[in-house]
Amino acid sequence: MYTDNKNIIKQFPYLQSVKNKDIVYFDNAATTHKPNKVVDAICEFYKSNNTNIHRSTHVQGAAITQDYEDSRKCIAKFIGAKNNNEIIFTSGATESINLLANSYGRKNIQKGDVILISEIEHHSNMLPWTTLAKETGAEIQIIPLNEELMVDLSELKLILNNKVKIIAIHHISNVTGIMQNIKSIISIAHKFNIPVFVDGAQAPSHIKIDVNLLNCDFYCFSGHKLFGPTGVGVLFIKHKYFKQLTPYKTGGQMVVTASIKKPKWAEMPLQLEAGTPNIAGVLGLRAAIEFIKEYGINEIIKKEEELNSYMEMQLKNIPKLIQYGKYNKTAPIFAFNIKNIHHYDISTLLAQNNILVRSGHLCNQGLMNHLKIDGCVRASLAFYNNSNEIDKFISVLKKIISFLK
Amino acid sequence: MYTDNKNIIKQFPYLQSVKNKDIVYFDNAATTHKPNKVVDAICEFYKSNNTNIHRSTHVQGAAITQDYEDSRKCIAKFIGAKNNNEIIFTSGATESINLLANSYGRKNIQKGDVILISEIEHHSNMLPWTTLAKETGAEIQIIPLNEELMVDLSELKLILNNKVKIIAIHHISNVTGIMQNIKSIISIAHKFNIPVFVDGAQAPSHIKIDVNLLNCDFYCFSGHKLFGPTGVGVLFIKHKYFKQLTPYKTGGQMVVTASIKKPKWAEMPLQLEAGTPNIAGVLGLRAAIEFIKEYGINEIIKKEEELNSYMEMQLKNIPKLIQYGKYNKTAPIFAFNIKNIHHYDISTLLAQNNILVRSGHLCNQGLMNHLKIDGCVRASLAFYNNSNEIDKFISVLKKIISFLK
Amino acid sequence: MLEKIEKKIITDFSLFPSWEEKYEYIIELGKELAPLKQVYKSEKHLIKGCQSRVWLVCKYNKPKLYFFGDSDALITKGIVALVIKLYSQSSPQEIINNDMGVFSKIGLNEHLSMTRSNGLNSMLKVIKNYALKYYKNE
Amino acid sequence: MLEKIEKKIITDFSLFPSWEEKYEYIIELGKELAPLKQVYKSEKHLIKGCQSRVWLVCKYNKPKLYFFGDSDALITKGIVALVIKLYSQSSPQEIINNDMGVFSKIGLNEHLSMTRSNGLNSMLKVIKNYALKYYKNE
Ligand SMILES: Cc1ncc(COP(=O)(O)O)c(C=O)c1O
Ligand SMILES: Cc1ncc(COP(=O)(O)O)c(C=O)c1O
Repeated sequence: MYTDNKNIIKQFPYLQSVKNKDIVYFDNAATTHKPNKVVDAICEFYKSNNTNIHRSTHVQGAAITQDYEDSRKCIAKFIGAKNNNEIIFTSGATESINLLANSYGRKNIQKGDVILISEIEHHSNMLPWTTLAKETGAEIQIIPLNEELMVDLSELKLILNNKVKIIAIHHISNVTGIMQNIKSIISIAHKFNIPVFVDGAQAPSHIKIDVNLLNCDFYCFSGHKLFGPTGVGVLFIKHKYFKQLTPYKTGGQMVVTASIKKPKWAEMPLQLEAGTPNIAGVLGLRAAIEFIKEYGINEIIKKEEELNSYMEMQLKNIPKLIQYGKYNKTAPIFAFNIKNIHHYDISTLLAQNNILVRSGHLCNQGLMNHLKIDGCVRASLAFYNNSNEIDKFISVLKKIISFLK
Repeated sequence: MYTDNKNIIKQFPYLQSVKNKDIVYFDNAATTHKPNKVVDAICEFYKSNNTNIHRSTHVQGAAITQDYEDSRKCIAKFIGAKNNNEIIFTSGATESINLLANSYGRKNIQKGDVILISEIEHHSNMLPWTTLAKETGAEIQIIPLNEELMVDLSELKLILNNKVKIIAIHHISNVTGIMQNIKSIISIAHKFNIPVFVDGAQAPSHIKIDVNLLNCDFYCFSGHKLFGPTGVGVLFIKHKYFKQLTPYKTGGQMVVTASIKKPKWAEMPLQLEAGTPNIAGVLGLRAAIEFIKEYGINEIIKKEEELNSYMEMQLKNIPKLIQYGKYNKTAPIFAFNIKNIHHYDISTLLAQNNILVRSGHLCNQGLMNHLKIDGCVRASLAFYNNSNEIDKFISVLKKIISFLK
Repeated sequence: MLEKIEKKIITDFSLFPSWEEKYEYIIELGKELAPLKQVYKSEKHLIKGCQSRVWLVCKYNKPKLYFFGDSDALITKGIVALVIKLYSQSSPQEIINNDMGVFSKIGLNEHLSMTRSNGLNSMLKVIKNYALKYYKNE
Repeated sequence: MLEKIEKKIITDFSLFPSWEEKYEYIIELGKELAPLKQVYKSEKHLIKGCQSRVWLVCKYNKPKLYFFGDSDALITKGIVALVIKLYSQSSPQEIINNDMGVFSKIGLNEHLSMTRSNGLNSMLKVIKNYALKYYKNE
């Protein structure tokens, strides 16, 4: 099924496996596949270097500690962070956001303060903030959107004031692939001295991230959506906020003096990394990033632009198809419904035809409410997909529609 | 170096690797090695079954969701839990304890209440409770120990009353290998209706766990100390407490209706598993448990009893060696100092001789204070170690002592 | 009775070699399903754990249970119809004794029995619970 | 000056082919280290990030810096001695210009330069910070 570009398929064991040769995997916004490099890094760790990190007097432990810290450096560089210690390893984007809401939020947000989020956040970038609001007595306010599902910048200016204590917004939508104008949002927010958190879960597999250029205060993403392992994620915290944090989890490694009354916490970033971390996960994530660097993020962008325009063209030919978020699409993520047909029926029959997509509210009930739908079908592509697969998807989709009429 | 018993070495790639052939790995309390079965399970997932779980309409996603839930079942059975939904997947023991302290603790512990912990807990089973105490205004009280570092049961009875809201205690000490008399502690505590949390991080790789028999209310452990992957752990919560929990992290998967004012959380255990879990980690942990079942926990126990008595005998021959926690040792974990020699010097020179141990406070400053030392050397064995390695360890130790005099 | 229907359903499905035909048959069953009165389409009868909405209503007319239902997705509606065809007009006792294994035997690429999103498992749970409830009250 | 000492240390260590002998030499250096006055063994001079306790004291006697130190572990004390041997009596400028790479060149199985628990990196950081401080104030 897969036609090859730049031998890319060869590097992804899933795509190469005989078992999956008939599968069209258009569920990349849920999770991406892993190149050999990533699987090899994990295996090599377990098979020949396995040891725990921190405070060891043996070279083996020191070497893996070094690898772990080098991964931090590698990730800092990858997203344009200036200091390695601004990178905190978590178990995924969801934990990153919970960590931030607890560690930064509880200390800096009080009764009467305002937390700004958009109406169309993934549940993972909505619930930690609504929970924080409930706990602190702060208020959730909604960032106004324009008709193209983008933050309305002129409206945004109007609702900002010194009661707003943080803005939490996604970088790229997990439903529509639309990229928000983060740089402008941040520059407006900073005029009011409001820090901005960017949920980048869907971004770094599609675009170049530069937290320094964006000038954002907090940023996060998950390994498994970036060709890396499950169970590992990243939270970027700008250096200037280090003094405004409290520990999130407590336990081994994040403490210097473990006294009951007056514990002395370790410095950042270790302070926020309690317990044995997901060492294999971190090493796998580094491998994923090295893979991207070798392949080239610009290559990925070019490839995805092609996929985007080809898919757009093909979707136009499907009668009664309603696409959500057509404009400003950056990532090849396509959300749609077919008039009078339930999204569940479509995705089920696509799956029967070996085309894997996702359907339902896509963990974004806010966007569904905004669009006044109860769900939709989402086909999400990655750079390793190709036009043959799009052709197959379109022809099967047509068949299904006539089947279901 | 390794002599083989029951071909066990063959199943552990680390132990078999040429690179490590001269290494004596006595740092198993920090992390254990992984059998091929575990590494294979992780690879197979990434290489041919990779997909996200929950709410998918494709069979591939459903199959992995099933595998994930089967792992829960497998773990429930392994530790004797009656219901699969009493098993919550976390990122490790440290997170399990933080989860419990937050989800159960904050809802059920108030100002003036008492949290009982021992003086000799690993930091991961101390700091979450001292932090909870600080947040809620509850008080930390210390469980009295006898001279053998065991909870003094008759003293325990005396300090229990209806202000005590939870007891948190380790199962097996990460420093001494001593097993607490958990069953008795729990039966006493239950007379006062006090729930007991058991930190089992060091237990299931050495003994058979039966939470039902122990009758404990909460239990936890880490995958990586049980021949499984990093970044995965387990928290057992007895069914009867389900109504007394609040979500710990919020985000995708753990919510049914994501409303700002009145979110409706998913049922247990999903309610406590926000975001994409460490799928590969969970499948790897299941493989580790299957490995243990195949090898036989009784075999492991038998093997470790031999290692224990052989090591004890050999340590007796080292002059000026002070061993901590000689009695009631269950796991082959040995903590010691040599009079007038610093533990750092010993472990450094052991490492130069390819013998990997750990030294320092071992994330247990409480026990160090109790023993009035600032640290010690810890040699921690697993069932795949053998007497040849002990011989080498002892002879090198002797050499080092004379070298450092 | 229930056993007989079960066998018939398995035979019926075996007549359709391809999954397309099986699905077509399921959808057909859905279309033939008697419409559910609007009043029953309430929160109370909504079944959790389905991507599409499913309503299932139970009436007990001694000694038998009668089921009615609907869904907004076609395939799910077909599954509802299948479930009703199977269990409606059975006694609580019969339902309790049934292993509910028929769905894995009709050969839909494990689909129906595995994915949770179709709500089949939830429907079966609801039916079993009704049966248990009326069995106890008998 | 500093460069010369650096070269000498590298040569000294190259005379010992085995790591045992290197360690023996390090320990020897530690034993020869002038004892640190008890008043200096305070929290203020304690270096963080070491498994053993390390104290490092700096005196500035223009134009040179003088270091004094101690540790409760023998090997660490030897490292302290080595560090002092190297940097004491250098000017702030000299220290700032030094790449501190000598420790990876003396061939101790990467041990000294890699493991953090020995506190070498922390000691070097402290020394560099003293140098920077007095360099600025000059
Ligand atoms: C925009 C967005 N934010 C957050 C998340 C949560 O990521 P994870 O499930 O890896 O924690 C996702 C994943 O679906 C997402 O798309
Ligand atoms: C008794 C005990 N509790 C808790 C932990 C924390 O485990 P982890 O670091 O895997 O979270 C450990 C690990 O050292 C331990 O030995």
